[in-house]
Amino acid sequence: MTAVPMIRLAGVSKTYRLRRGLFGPSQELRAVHDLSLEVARGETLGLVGESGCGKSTAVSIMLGLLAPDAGRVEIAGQALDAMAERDRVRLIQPVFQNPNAALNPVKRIRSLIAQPLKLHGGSEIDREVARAMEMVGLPARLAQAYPGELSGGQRQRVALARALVLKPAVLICDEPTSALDVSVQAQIINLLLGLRRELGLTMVFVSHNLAVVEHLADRVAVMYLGEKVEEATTDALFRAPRHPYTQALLAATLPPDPGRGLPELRLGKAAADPFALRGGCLFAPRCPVVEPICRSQPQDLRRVAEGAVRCQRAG
Amino acid sequence: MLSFLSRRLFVAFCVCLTVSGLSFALMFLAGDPAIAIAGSGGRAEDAEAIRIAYGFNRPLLVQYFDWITSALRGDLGQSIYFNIPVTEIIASRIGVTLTLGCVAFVVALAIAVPLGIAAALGPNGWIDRIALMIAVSGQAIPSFWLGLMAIVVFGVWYGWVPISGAETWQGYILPVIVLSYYAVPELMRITRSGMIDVLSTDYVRAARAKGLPMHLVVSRHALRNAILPLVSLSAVQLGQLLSGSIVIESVFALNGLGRLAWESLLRSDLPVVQAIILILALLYVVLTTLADILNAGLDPRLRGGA
Amino acid sequence: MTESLLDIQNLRVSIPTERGMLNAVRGVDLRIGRGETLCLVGESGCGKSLTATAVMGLLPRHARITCDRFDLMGEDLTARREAKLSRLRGREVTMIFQDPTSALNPTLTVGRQLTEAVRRSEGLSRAAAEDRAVEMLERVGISNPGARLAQYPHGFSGGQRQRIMIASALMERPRLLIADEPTTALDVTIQAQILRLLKELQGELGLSLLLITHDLGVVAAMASDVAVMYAGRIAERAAARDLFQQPRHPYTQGLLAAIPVPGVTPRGAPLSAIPGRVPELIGEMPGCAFRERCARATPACDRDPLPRPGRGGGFVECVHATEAAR
Amino acid sequence: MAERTSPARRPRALRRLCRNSGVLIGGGLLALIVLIALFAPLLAPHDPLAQDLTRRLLPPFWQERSVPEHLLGTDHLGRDYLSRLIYGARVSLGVGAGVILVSGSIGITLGLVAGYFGGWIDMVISFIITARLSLPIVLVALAAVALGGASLTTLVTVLGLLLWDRFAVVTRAAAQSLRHREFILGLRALGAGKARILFLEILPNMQATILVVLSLEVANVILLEAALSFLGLGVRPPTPSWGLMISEGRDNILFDPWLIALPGSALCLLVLAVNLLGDGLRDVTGPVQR
Repeated sequence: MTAVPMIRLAGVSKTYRLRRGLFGPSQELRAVHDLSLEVARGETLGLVGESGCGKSTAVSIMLGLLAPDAGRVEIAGQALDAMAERDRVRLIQPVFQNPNAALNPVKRIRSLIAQPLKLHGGSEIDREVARAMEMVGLPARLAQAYPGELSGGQRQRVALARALVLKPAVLICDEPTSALDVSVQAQIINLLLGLRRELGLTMVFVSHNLAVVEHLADRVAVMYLGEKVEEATTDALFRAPRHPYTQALLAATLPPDPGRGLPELRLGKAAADPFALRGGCLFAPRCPVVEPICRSQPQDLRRVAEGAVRCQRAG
Repeated sequence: MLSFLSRRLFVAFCVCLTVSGLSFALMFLAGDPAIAIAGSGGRAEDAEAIRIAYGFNRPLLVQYFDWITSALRGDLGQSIYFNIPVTEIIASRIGVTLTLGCVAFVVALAIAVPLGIAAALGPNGWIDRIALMIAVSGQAIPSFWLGLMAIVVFGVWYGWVPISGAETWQGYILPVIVLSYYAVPELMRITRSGMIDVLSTDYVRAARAKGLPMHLVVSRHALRNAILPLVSLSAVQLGQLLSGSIVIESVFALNGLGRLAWESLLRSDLPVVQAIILILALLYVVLTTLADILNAGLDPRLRGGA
Repeated sequence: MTESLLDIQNLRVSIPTERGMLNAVRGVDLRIGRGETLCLVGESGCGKSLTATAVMGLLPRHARITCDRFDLMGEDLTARREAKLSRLRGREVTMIFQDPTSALNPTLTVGRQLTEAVRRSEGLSRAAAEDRAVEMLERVGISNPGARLAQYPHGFSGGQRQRIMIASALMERPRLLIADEPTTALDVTIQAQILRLLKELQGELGLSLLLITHDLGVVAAMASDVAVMYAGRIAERAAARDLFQQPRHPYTQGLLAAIPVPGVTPRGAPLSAIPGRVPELIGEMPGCAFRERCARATPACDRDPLPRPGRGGGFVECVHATEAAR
Repeated sequence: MAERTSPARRPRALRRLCRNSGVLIGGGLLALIVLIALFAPLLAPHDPLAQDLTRRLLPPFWQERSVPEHLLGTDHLGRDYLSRLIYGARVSLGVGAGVILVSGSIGITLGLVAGYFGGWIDMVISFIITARLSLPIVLVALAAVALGGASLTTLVTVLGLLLWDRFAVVTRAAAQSLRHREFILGLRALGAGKARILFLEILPNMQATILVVLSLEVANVILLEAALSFLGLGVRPPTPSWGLMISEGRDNILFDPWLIALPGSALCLLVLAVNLLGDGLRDVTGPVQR
């Protein structure tokens, strides 16, 4: 990695203290633990994992919306917390999952897309908004419409236009297609592919749908209960997954092909419980190839070929 | 369950403390209470005498602690007008207010809950429309006006009911009806909206999918969840009935706490007013705490038990 | 043709809304034989959930249902449906739902909810009913079920609650289970385990399964027969193998082409997306509902497409459907 | 899954507003009463305060001893009852609006801050709300007015400082639900300030809920003012207030029941109008809100 990575997370950790009631007992929830990631300019990193694995917390930290308890976050070589808001906003922008909740329902489309420019002193706002709408394939007549009048796919396009109108270098997509139907999802994926090429965007694509990640990402990092358990190039990860959890995830992803039938995961009856974190590997309670050492010793990340894996058994 | 209980009691204690502070501070709202007690005609010396007699010249905090400590011992000070311990007067009058408030509350519940459930089971049906009519009119008719009209119609024209005084139980009929009519709308609305929400949940549909007859689905699944918001609101509603009965007591000349407070205000008998506000507030805190504990009993999620 | 447990023809469901009459289901035929799994697949708003809820008779009061034929378990339900259905629900046909967080009554113990229906229908004593519940919980994969009976739903994970839902639905040994997107709200690894559980139970109990889903991957893994729904009608019905290898309706073909398949679809290449969006089903809608979005649309599509038969009872509602290989 | 397009927010909402019976009847009635209050000087045949002891307790026009000059008769001091009724509308609406302005702004601000920021701020404000709820409102208002001196301004300030709890509770709940919505995260990613998010983004989304609470609270205040005036500790005579008129008419309840029937019905009409408007708004905004 000679060039400075566009996004760099080093040893980032974040723990929430949940308190029940006025003076209730407080519980610790370790949302993200010792997360390190690097995304080169123009590269797309896929971030996969199931609910409770810390994806959304990682996204908030990358966007500068949430200060981590430990670790450093650098965007385009500059420390995120030291960066002035004006610069951060022009560097990195998000696109979220739920098209119904991503846009303020009482505002018209035109003012939603123009808002970033108004907030940060853009010039010729009308021209910029028209250009952004055209770039994401929105007919100009929708400018006066309200989010309520648009379909899910169209609303996601507005969210994209709003994120790109300040021409950021980095786009953080937090499950942008998960709430959409298959046919509409394909439209948004094609749009992202086009925009990435056209604007040279660096992207982090967060999803629990491995098929979509495989299609879009150059590298993939797999998260489990707040820890990165494996990272590799997309081809390497999909062809030869090393960590047992990644293998289970790949097997559990059902392709539209009746020949494959139902996978045999042997993950046992336990569920991924973030509160019951004992020493040793977090995946041990569900791991089909668990050994005594896995339960006692915490696993550290080992560099392997092009990526890394957090399991002392993995080849 | 214990941790929930202790937490809830601690909160209740803090609220009581704050409320006592507020009702104590009320005395000083009019500037110097001594002048208020001395009355408009009173000369400066009278006010000065009162100030010394009642110890208003001591620093505020000292007065407050003195008042609180004696209140804890059950001594809420001396009534200026009757010159006997406030607790005595209140004890003689509280019975009327409690009976009136509680009976009206029970009557209101007996009307509102079944009506709310029936309305929820048949949305936009004729029961639903009647329920809405009662709710809208119930909240629109001022209770004191309803009382007066009731006296004119039932007391004077038909003579079924004594016009005033609470010697016999008949004397309570009209006041209870008027007071409960004011409480029905809110209780009915919360039951109705609670039932409608619960009836659209998956576990009610799952219960029907299991073949349970409708009456069991409603009583065992829907009602058990719909009464949770109702319990909390009922406590608030009962508290308001007790403190709101002041208007009804003056219309029907029932000498309960409310009327006592009104008379004491006219006579600037502030210690009595202060004590009544404190007692009603404490009663409210007790009621809401009991409601929360009852709710925790009904809803395991609140108890924190697995 | 195996004996059919469910046979509905021309089912229509319409719901009055402020913006006019929403014809959510516009003439659907459904037939399920013993031990079969029929997947009703389609995107949001196609009417698949409403169809399933109509079969169970759980539609909201103001919904209007009409049908030419409604045979369930050999009984004709076109008349006095609610009375007959209330006897069949639980014993012969039952349903599970999508959201595990709201599928169990939070104020009742798991044991109570598992046993309440079976004690009524089969008059079992408390102990007998609880034994069956423990056996059922064991079967659906809940660890030490004996102790868990007295616990409340909020003590279980999403996947465990879905298992309890399945156990509860199967307590009275029904012959038909309707599952409305049972694994949509679950994580991928949990989904695979729940689907495997459903398949095993189906084999053991000779259960017929009507599975409602939007995920073609789930359809491929579970179905013997598939019905693809679009805008309130069944666009195409066929055996699972035929549908995936030889889709005949343009909408089915578009759906399959739009899904990225690791190792098959070239990475980073644009996917063939279906343009436009689902039409609003308000008021009457003559002709094929897919024609605005269909590449093969011609004026012939303005008239209601007649279902053209395919292999093994399958059919496709499209004038330009590709020919079925004999 | 992405749902189909829900009805548009602005144009269709307006059409639904006009078709909803509650809004039509309630709104119409309220507008009528407001107009009467505004044009009271033109509409009232006499000066509401002018006393004429020779014409005391004249009955309204539908009784035989009535006088055409005083359509609705006169009160115990010979003042024209119709004029007092008309001016009475001013007091009820004035107090209602004034109190709502005070209690609304307090309640909404507290609710927004508590709901959006959460944490210990939420705990403190929730504690204040609980403490305020436990105070017996009627009594405290009575005492405050009695001790603080009875003028319209003190009445409005006292009620304003007491009746903000429902606003706070509703706004806090709405703010809490909106706080985690993704468009708020998007705004924070855009570097929008907290005040902008609170007042320009979250508040507009609550218009409907706040309007519903506002109408119910106005009804509540009007009734409370009437009750206080009835108890002689609200509006001071000779200002014409419906509650006061009922109280004054109370002694002649046996022979001249119309003295309490007329102001009472006026009060009912106004509160009914406001309640109908409130219910209508709740129905209209219900589906869009969900």
